[in-house]
Amino acid sequence: MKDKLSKLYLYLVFIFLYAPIIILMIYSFNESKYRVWTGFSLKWYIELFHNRQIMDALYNTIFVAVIASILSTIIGTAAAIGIDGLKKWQKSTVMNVTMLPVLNPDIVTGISLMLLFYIGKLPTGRFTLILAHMSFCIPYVILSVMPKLKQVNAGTYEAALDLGATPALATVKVTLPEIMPGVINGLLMAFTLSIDDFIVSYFTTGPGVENLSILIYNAAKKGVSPSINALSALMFAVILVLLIIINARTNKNAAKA
Amino acid sequence: MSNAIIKLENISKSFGEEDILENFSVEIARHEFVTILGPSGCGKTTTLRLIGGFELPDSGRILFDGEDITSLPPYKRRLNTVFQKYALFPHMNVFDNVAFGLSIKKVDKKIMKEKVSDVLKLVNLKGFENRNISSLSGGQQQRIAIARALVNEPEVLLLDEPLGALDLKLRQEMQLELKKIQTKLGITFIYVTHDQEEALTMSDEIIVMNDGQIQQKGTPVDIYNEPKNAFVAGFIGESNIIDGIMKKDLLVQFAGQDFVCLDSGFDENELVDVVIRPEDIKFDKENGRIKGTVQSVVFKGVHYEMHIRAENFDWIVHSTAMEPEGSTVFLDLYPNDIHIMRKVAEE
Amino acid sequence: MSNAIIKLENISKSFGEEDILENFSVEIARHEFVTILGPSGCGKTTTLRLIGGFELPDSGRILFDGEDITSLPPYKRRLNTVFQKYALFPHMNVFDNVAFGLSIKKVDKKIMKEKVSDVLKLVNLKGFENRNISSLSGGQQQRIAIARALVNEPEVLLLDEPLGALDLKLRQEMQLELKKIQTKLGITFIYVTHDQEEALTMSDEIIVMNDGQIQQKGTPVDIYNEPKNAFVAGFIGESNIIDGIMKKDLLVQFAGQDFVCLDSGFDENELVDVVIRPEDIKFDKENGRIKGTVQSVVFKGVHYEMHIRAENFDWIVHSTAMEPEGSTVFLDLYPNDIHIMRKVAEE
Amino acid sequence: GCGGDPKKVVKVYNAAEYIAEGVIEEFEKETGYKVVYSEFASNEDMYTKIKTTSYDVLVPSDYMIDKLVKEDLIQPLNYDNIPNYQYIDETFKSPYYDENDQYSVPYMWSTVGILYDGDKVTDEVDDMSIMWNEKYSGKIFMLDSVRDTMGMTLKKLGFSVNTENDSELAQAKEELLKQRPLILGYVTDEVKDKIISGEGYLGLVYSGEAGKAMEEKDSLKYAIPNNGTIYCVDAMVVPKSAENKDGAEAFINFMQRPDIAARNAQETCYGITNTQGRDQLPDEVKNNKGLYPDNDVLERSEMLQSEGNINQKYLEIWNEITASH
Amino acid sequence: MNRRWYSYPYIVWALIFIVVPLIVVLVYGITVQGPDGSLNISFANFKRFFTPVYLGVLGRSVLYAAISTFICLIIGYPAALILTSKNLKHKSVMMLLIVIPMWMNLLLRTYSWLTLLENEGLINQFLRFIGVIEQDGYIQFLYGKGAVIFGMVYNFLPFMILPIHSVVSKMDYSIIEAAEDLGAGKVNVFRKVIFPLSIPGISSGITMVFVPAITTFAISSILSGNNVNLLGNVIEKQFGVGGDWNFGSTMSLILMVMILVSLLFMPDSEKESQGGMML
Ligand SMILES: Nc1ncnc2c1ncn2[C@@H]1O[C@H](COP(=O)(O)OP(=O)(O)OP(=O)(O)O)[C@@H](O)[C@H]1O
Ligand SMILES: Nc1ncnc2c1ncn2[C@@H]1O[C@H](COP(=O)(O)OP(=O)(O)OP(=O)(O)O)[C@@H](O)[C@H]1O
Ligand SMILES: NCCCCNCCCN
Ligand SMILES: [Mg+2]
Ligand SMILES: [Mg+2]
Repeated sequence: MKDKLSKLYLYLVFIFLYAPIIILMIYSFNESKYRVWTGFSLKWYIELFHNRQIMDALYNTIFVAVIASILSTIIGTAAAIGIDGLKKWQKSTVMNVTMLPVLNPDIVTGISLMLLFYIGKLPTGRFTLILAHMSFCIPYVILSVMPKLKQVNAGTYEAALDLGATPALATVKVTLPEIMPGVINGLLMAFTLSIDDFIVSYFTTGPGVENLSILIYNAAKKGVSPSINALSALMFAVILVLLIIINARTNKNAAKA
Repeated sequence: MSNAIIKLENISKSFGEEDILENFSVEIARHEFVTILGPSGCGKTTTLRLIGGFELPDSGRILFDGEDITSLPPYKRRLNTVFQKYALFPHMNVFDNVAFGLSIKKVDKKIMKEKVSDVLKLVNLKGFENRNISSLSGGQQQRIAIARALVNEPEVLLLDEPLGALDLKLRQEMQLELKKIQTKLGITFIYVTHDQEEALTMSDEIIVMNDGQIQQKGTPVDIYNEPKNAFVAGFIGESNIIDGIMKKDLLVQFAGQDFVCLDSGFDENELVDVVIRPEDIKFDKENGRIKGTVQSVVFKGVHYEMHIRAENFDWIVHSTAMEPEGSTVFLDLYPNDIHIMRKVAEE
Repeated sequence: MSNAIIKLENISKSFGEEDILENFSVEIARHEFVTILGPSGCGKTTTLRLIGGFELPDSGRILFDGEDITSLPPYKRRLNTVFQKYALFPHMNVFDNVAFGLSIKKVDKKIMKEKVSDVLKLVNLKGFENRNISSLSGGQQQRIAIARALVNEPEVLLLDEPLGALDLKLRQEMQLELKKIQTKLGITFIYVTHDQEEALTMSDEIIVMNDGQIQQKGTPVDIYNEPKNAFVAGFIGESNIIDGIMKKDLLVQFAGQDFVCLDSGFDENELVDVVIRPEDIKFDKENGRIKGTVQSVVFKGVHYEMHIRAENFDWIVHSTAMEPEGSTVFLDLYPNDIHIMRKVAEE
Repeated sequence: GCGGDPKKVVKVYNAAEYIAEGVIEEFEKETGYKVVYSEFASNEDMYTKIKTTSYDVLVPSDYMIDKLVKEDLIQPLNYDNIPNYQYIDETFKSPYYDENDQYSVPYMWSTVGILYDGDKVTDEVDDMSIMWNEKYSGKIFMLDSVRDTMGMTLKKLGFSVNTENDSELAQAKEELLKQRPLILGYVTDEVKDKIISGEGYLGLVYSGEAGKAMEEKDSLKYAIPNNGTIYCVDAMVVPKSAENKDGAEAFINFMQRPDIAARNAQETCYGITNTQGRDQLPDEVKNNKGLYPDNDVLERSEMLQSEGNINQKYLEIWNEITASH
Repeated sequence: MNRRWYSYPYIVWALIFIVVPLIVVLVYGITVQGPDGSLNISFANFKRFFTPVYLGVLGRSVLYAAISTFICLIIGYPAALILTSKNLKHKSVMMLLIVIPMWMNLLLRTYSWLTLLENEGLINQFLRFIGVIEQDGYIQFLYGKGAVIFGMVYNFLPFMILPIHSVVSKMDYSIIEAAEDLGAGKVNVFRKVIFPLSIPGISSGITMVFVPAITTFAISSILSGNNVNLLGNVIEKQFGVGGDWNFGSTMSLILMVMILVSLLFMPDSEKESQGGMML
């Protein structure tokens, strides 16, 4: 009985979280461009693939997210390993600075980075977009790797040195595999933040380089194209399927171990 | 002494305010099984880590085969370590763990396979190559940690309480096995433990440490039978340590009686520690000169342990004969079971 | 039997496919220190958790003072548990940890303070009231866990390997202290361990378990001296266990010889396990009937441990006299040191 | 005839959804230029952006061009390269922001007006006071745009949309505060959705948005208040930092080719500035009095100006209005 | 042995991409722009902020963020607990289901609520259909502070559930058994053990919800029809139509200082635990 009640509660929470997403998916099949239902149609899905602007934005979004999240993961992971070896006060200082972009309003981050690029005479474009995304992704990677680093057995690193591995080799062959779950979590988080970001992107990108969020925000006032809804529905479905596959696989691996 | 493979010369080491080792010197002889024994926090691990290269001394030198290695990084030292908590690589299987050192040295695949297989045979884990680390029991993991070190054929093997986490039965088995391996391969073992029995069982030589200082260095029999001071005596095996007065050579007074002993060279009437092993005390109804009352009796399997109150001292007595709680008993001692020790200034 | 405070009647318990306990029955006598001893995974913790109410049996009954408590939740049972890993509340200080049970019962603040202070004195931690849990050493944490249980004045205290995580020296001290507390308060202790020495040292009664079944129940002396089967003999203390044939009552053949023994009631020529303690084997150059070669000698402090190969059997012998490695020796046995046991069907 | 360097790029920065489909591709095909096309959500966003980024063509609104001229951020055009300038309606020449027609070529224009559902609103819609009519309480939307909503209110009161007179501004504020209980909210172009779905009956909108909404639902109508409105011209300019002025001028010229101008106007529903192009529009569009009001209406109307601190002043009042909720 | 130098590239990075931009904001925040575009140190903008209008906005933002944080806690706490319960199957899938909504564009999700919540929206239509309300009646969900708080709760609920879940699921179960053993029933176990031990997760969750709630402007803009003006909206307007970056920076600085002060009360361990929240 109590179990049933808690399950019911959980389902209600899920309904709350998914109601608008389901509506969005349903309305991606709406014939009308507006939020009145006029009939079923696949036309937005078809239009989606002919819309050069959306396709370019999709490409930019994914390109920037992939590059920025990978680079962020590399720098952030190395940073986490290094920060772990700092003195207590240094560590605390660095961690406090690291928290700033997490807590800063996006608009402030965006404008201040834009000014930075301007002062640094960096022409804005995909490159600056990637730098900007890295600047808010790296802290999340660090925050994600740090706790894992705490859990790993410090002994294994020394053991590798003892067996003749140089510090660099020991880090790559021993420490890294051990903190991998945290690294992957950080990578996913960076990827998500990058995909979803609008404001920071808006101020740090250059001519002709729009991502999906910019497209959505710019168009928002005029009414978001249902093709974007269609794209979101597609992306959502892909993510869901991927996650279920990954989850099933990790479960299988866990069962094996 | 050319037989010393490792020499620590006047090593000092402190962490922050705390001095762990001060002017510490010791020599470790080649091919020996040397145990560093001491209570928790006395600096055993620190000593081992200095030898392994995981810590740098504040001052002093470390010599390996006569060569100064004080500031050589760990991966360049010709020795290997078995860590207290195994420190196996959890993401690798048994083979990859053991082969790690060889793969770093880029040893040929075939030779690597052979060596790993040989060393696994040595630690009695033949055929475990593809097993997952987490699927192994504690004892098996410990043996993998040993194999992982041995496969590199180090000249010196450092072992930091390698059996600390195992249960009694397994610990005893592993003690024998380790000793066998050391004898067979002739590698110098530097073995850290705080378990006195373990030290006695395995070592050629024992270094008893306390507070960052060497208390005594010698063979197990020396140390057990001729402890240099009350600390060593108390730490190695259970002991009765009682205040005494050295009346003259070969005569000591304690427990209100004069006893003949084998020690000499003390000042007349010097205050001394008298150390007596619980198993050396005899019950003797007729001639026993120490009269006491049995306070408690505990069955220990091989013997009974009795606490016997006599005047102001609680004697611990081990005996296969049991005297019931509350009964009055008479104890006596043979001269060669009485060990006289100079009092240590502090403590 | 009205003296039984706890009775398990035909308890069965399985996890998934695995049967842990099958038709398990046992009685625990009031005021006794009862130890459940057995190898890892034999079901000790499960038994304790059933008594504590943390698991429900699949079938069978649990009686407390004659009253059925099989399905009573833990917080309604008049007993307390000391958990293996302490399970102290990390967010409370020592006082609040110890006072937890009392505060649940809404005991008056002043009385609570007194009781906590008393029980802290009992475990030798007077004045630790305001200390943070994480600032305590392992031994101190363990004692707080005990105090937290004791302060509720339970009629039965369950202890699950309470000393497992402590080092040897500390473990020995705590054993004595626990025994003292139990004697003083007269509470029934049900104590789980896999350490044989610990069981012998502390218990009034030992229940030896294996594979979810009781192997033997009796006093430490009974169990050590008269093990019922080879499992018990091997598990309690080191033993030589050798195959023998019972020629007739009082005569057994093993190691190629006939030996007089004290056992009878076996079939003629029945195959039996002969169990001999290492310390019961005598060296006897003249009359010794078992001829062997010393394989290894280890100094153990009180005695030497020697492995002696004779025909096809490796004898473990403990003796204060040392025979050098490689020498030929002759061993003999007294009839009362030979223990004959029926072979167990499986294993 | 105007074949530029085939590899050269023209970077265009335009408002969102403000060009007909396929026009850019056609320009690229005809001229060989490659267009890098970006969109902005508001003039202010664009202004922020261009301080650090170089574009070749911008399409800001009137008041923003005024600001860009004053801050010396845009450059004079070579009208010889823009022959289609000849088709620009005289009404849009010599505006206040570019009195000498040096810097800009008008793109499209719009008015602010009232979009309403003729089936629901029975009263005649010819005045801003309908937006204060309690009969339609809970069915009215105003614009989430400080200057437009304030401006239309000032207009209702008979003041200039660019007034800096404190007492006039205070009256407008009072008027808006009075209106707050009647309205559902201040929204931008999503008002289309709201009126189409019946969520609201009346909404203040830009004419182009009204045009698009009316295409969706027949009962929708658009009206411009009798005492005038705000009208707005978006024009094409070339910033000082442009790297390809020739390409920029080619693009501007192309956008004012009559057929192209007509296509843009028809698709976006905004007002055309090209006389020849207007002729090519379908009748129902070019004769729509809402989208193409008579000149007298325009004469009573004003463009927004952003002299000095005026935006700050209006925003402060806006904050006071919204703070009352 | 020390690998601290692995952090040096990042430290350089952080100086350039975190510290320098913040200095830029600081410089703008404590200056005003002269007519010629020059920056002059002045605290006029601080004075301007500390007037009833802006303090009102600040107060309202803090209040709404606090209310929605509290509601997130009330809704999220039980959910987090249920997600750790022994009897629940497919726990990791459930956790993913909590995370996934965050992978969709916030704006799209929020607009999507309009379809449901408008006066003529699906929910009102449904209520009319089942006769709960009259044919042309409606319940007004949107256009007010309720809608804003609703939107905040909706968007930030996962940020509350995840850290609490991660703390509670790491909790040693034997501690709960120990409490039961000492006589604590369900209520006392919760009150005296589970709840106090989950406080680090709660405070982490509170930060993760409160901070974005206090800086949001899209949610309030869409769901209240701009009826509710929050600090995020006011800052955004200064960088936009207001064009006064200095005042915008001043407000950002004030906001940041508020957040940083609250950060000082958060132990380091918690800052680090926030990273583990995602999966
Ligand atoms: N990295 C360190 N920083 C500060 N203090 C340290 C450090 N390593 C060791 N110590 C201190 O040095 C002293 C000696 O430590 P060490 O580890 O050598 O003891 P040990 O003899 O190995 O003890 P145990 O038997 O408990 O392992 C202890 O007081 C310990 O607290
Ligand atoms: N919750 C559980 N689910 C499944 N199997 C369990 C569970 N608890 C115990 N077991 C299994 O039951 C058996 C007995 O476990 P138990 O914990 O009682 O052993 P034990 O005698 O206490 O061992 P140890 O000395 O290692 O603590 C083991 O095989 C164990 O794996
Ligand atoms: N989508 C935005 C990602 C940028 C990360 N910054 C988080 C700041 C929260 N206010
Ligand atoms: Mg140590
Ligand atoms: Mg157990």
